Amino acid sequence: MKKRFVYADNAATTKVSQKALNAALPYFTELYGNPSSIYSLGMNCAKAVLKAREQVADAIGAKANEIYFTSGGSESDNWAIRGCAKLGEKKGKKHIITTAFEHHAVLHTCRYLESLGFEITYLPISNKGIVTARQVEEAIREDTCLVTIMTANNEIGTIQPVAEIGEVCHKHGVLFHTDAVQAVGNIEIDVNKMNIDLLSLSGHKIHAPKGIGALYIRTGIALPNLIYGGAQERNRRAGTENVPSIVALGVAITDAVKDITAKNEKVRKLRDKLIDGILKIPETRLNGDREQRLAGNVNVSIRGIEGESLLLTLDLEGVAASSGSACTSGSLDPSHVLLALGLPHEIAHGSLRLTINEENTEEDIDYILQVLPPIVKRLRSMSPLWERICKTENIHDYTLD
Amino acid sequence: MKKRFVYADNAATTKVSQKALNAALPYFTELYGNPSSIYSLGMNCAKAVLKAREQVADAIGAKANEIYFTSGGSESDNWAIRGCAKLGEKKGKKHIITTAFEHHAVLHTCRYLESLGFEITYLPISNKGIVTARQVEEAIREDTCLVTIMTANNEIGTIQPVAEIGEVCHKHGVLFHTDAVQAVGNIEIDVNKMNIDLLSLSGHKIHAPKGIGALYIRTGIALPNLIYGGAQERNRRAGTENVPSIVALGVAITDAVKDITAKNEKVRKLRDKLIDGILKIPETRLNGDREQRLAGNVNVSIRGIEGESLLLTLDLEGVAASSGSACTSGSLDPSHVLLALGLPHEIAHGSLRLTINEENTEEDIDYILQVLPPIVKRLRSMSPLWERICKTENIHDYTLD
Amino acid sequence: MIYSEKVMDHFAHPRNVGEIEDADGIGEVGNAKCGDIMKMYIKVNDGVITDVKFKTFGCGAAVATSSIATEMIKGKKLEEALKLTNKAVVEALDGLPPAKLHCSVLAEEAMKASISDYYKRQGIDPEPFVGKQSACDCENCDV
Amino acid sequence: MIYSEKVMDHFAHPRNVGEIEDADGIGEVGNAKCGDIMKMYIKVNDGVITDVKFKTFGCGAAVATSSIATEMIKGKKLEEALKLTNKAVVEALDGLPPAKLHCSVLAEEAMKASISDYYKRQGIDPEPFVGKQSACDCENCDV
Ligand SMILES: Cc1ncc(COP(=O)(O)O)c(C=O)c1O
Ligand SMILES: Cc1ncc(COP(=O)(O)O)c(C=O)c1O
Repeated sequence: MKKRFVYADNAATTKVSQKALNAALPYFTELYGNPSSIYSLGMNCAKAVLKAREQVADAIGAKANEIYFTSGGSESDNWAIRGCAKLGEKKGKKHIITTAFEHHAVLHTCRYLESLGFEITYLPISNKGIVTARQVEEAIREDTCLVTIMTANNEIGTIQPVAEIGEVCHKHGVLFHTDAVQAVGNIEIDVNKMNIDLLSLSGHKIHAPKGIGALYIRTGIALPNLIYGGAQERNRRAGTENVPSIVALGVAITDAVKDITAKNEKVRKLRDKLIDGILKIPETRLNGDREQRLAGNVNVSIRGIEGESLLLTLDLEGVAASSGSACTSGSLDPSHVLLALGLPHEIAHGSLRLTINEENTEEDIDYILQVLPPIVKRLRSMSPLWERICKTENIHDYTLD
Repeated sequence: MKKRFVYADNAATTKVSQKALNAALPYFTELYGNPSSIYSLGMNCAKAVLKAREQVADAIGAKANEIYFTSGGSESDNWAIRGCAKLGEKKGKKHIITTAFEHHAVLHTCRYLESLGFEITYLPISNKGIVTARQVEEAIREDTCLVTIMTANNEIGTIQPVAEIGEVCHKHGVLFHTDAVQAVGNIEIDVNKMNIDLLSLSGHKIHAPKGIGALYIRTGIALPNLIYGGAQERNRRAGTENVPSIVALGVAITDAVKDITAKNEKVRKLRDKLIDGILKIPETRLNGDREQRLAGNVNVSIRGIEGESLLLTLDLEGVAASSGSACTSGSLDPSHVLLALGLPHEIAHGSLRLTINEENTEEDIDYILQVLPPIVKRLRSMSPLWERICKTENIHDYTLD
Repeated sequence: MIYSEKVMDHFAHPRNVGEIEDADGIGEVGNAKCGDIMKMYIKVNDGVITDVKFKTFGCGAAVATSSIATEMIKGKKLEEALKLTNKAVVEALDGLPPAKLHCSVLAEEAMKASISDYYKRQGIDPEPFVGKQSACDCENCDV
Repeated sequence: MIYSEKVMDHFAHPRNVGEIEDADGIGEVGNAKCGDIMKMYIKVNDGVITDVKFKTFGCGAAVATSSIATEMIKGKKLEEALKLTNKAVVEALDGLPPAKLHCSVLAEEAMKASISDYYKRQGIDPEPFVGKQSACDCENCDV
């Protein structure tokens, strides 16, 4: 098989779709008005923003005036959590429930709130990477102001029982925020059916550009601002609207939520082939529940080798993949998600995440399955850790192929 | 003269330059990697971000590692001011000095800080729209933690004595932030020569896209985050980098600061012609100092007519202009900047801002000067306020032409 | 804020602009501080509004609501005209942005003020017909 | 984080990978918890390092620093080899990202550990030559 480029890191970011880009393009150099301006050039931009707001709302079962555009998933998470914390504080409620395996945009915001005197419960996840509504209910206290639990995990792709968690929250009068950055476009979302009060989403995970996102805020929640200033976003998020990216987000999200079932069927088949192929390599394991996971997510630990070396070598073969979350690569820490799963550091260091989508082909999968085993073999052959594992556990050389 | 389209609202937003757009384009659909990723596709994006960081730094005399990309001017202002407030609070310093005519991104952030117990001094501006370093020095107290004063005003274009203000701040050990959103690319900025500790800038005012900006933070200032999460921007601003817009900002700012003097000479000539032409209409006045103002800014009050009507009518003739700041149009309040200048409400309601740049031509100016007087005449002829002014002040009809 | 085509039509081509020299009633509402002043002139014959003109200092919506209001009451009996509500004005314009709804109230009030003035000139107490005139309640106003 | 071409070259084509069956000294530093283990084998003849091999579990920088370190000490006298600093390793690689500087320290230590081991096998106290071996000081480590 000849060398090819296989992008298998769609959980890190996606290619902007030609359709979304085409929709955005006029707003850079022709329809470049400020949507707050009163003349036609500005008004036309305001109309485009309104249309995109409706598209985003439709995609998650919300109303247009419940959608607020932001600069991305991180801002949405910060805004939702800190806003709800402020609302809680006013009523003397300073307890927040989350999980140990949230994205850093949630976890680090929670840590910040701890420094302000909030108490945070980090629910443990099962060894399959799932939290339950029951755990949430048991953790809710008189002074709980917010539950924030992600819809789907970015590293291991496990899908959380969001509807049930939301139900429990509402039963106890607690606000429920979910980081759905990885879920939107991959599983069906309906904020009403799923009892969601606030929801974060990000454009660049669904073929819209980087630097655009949205926060859904249920009507009636007087969430304080994160960014103060002009009257944009009905006074709730200042800053001249990023019109081209907003337009692109509207187009991309509409496409993303269309035919999710059919899309997932195709992607899941490819993914399963990939998982089965990789698990043939000895001393590998799949991280996260196999069924309750995003259709495109593969996360495996490969003993005896280190993640970054693996990624660099895969890159030399044309395969773009990740280890842990993209945001923290470059750091020395092993993934907090894998540690939360209960994996020892040593194994967490050797994890590989491949996230495919509808644009990947069977050839891509075959290619990965062709190049990966010899890479693992080579890296293991130069690994003193693997040497030790083989000695102590008596793994014989022949099991490597 | 035949009808033409004249964009004279460059202070509200600008057209993205073809060069900036071209530089950005590959990063949507080809080089779409996440800069935090380790494979080549991601690394190439990281390199592009680094280059843009250097370009932005060069444009304002800073070092690359003092530049942090944000989602725009508003976020930069919020981050700088609230961050410095937090630093101040730790030392028991809860007093901030600003002016009465800052952008809402600064003013509303200050109001928010007031709700947290900070005391804010809003320095008055002169009737020419200038604050002095002396005023700042007199306002500085033991517990002052920050002075935030804009480099150039967005409505009346007046340029503030930033270097002197910065000097006074440093003399008294107070941090100095300036909102230079309107100044960058229009006047020369050197953060060191001008004693600036933090500086906000925004892409869409200088032919880069909307939704991208930067905050300059002088080395050594441990500004706390506004947005927590991933390790982007050296851990100080979470969120996947908006690579295409960052690249475009780098290109656009490089162009913007090139040959400022020559550019301004051209623009100033056009502007002066425009001012002189408009002031021939009776009962009009120029707002803000005529000399110490941005080369492209015209802000006039036209008695007896209301701003929005004027803008809509100008739009029907193809002229895009503004009244007050774009962010607050659509609201009923007259511009806080004009009120700060000491204008009565009635006159503040009838203001017109025309902001031109190097892309405007002499024909544009001639066209505005041709269409504006009859519009003013018509609106005055249907204005009961003008009727009253004429009666009480004995302004005769012939003075209208 | 986006105006309907109807609003823009009435703004660009306002109907019945001007004054009536020998008006039978003149009403003026709003003030410069709020940014809107509407002045309405009516000519009344046999209890019917035979002519109406207006002058407005104000935003696009203020001009459009004055314009359409004059159209809606011209030729109407006074009692009919008085039934005109700001809601009807807004509907006739295919809606107004929320921030601009107050303009339609102003238009209703200008019309009522002119009819009040007509009654007063006739020596008739307008209150039973027109009701009490309310003061401006905008933020900038302490009238 | 951006690696230099030199780093990528040494990562993709590491020199002197492997083991030496009859090594005269073997040093191992780092641990799995930190994400890096380096093991270095040397063959010494007449006070000269005649052969050297390594095995590394770790990131790109860990592999590249081990690789270049082996190149830099091969054929050198022990005293010469001991003069190799992590700084020299970094320079030889045209720099390392700040987060990866610790790898170069590890490479220096692996080399020293192998020479220590050689001295010990010779019945010589290595400390006067090699100095004290320091423990890992990374965040994940309580060794
Ligand atoms: C002086 C000033 N500061 C801040 C801003 C806000 O910038 P942005 O719209 O990029 O958030 C603007 C423009 O809107 C401005 O003119
Ligand atoms: C689950 C999750 N939340 C939040 C984010 C942050 O989104 P953004 O990069 O748009 O700020 C990401 C991705 O980076 C994510 O995967």
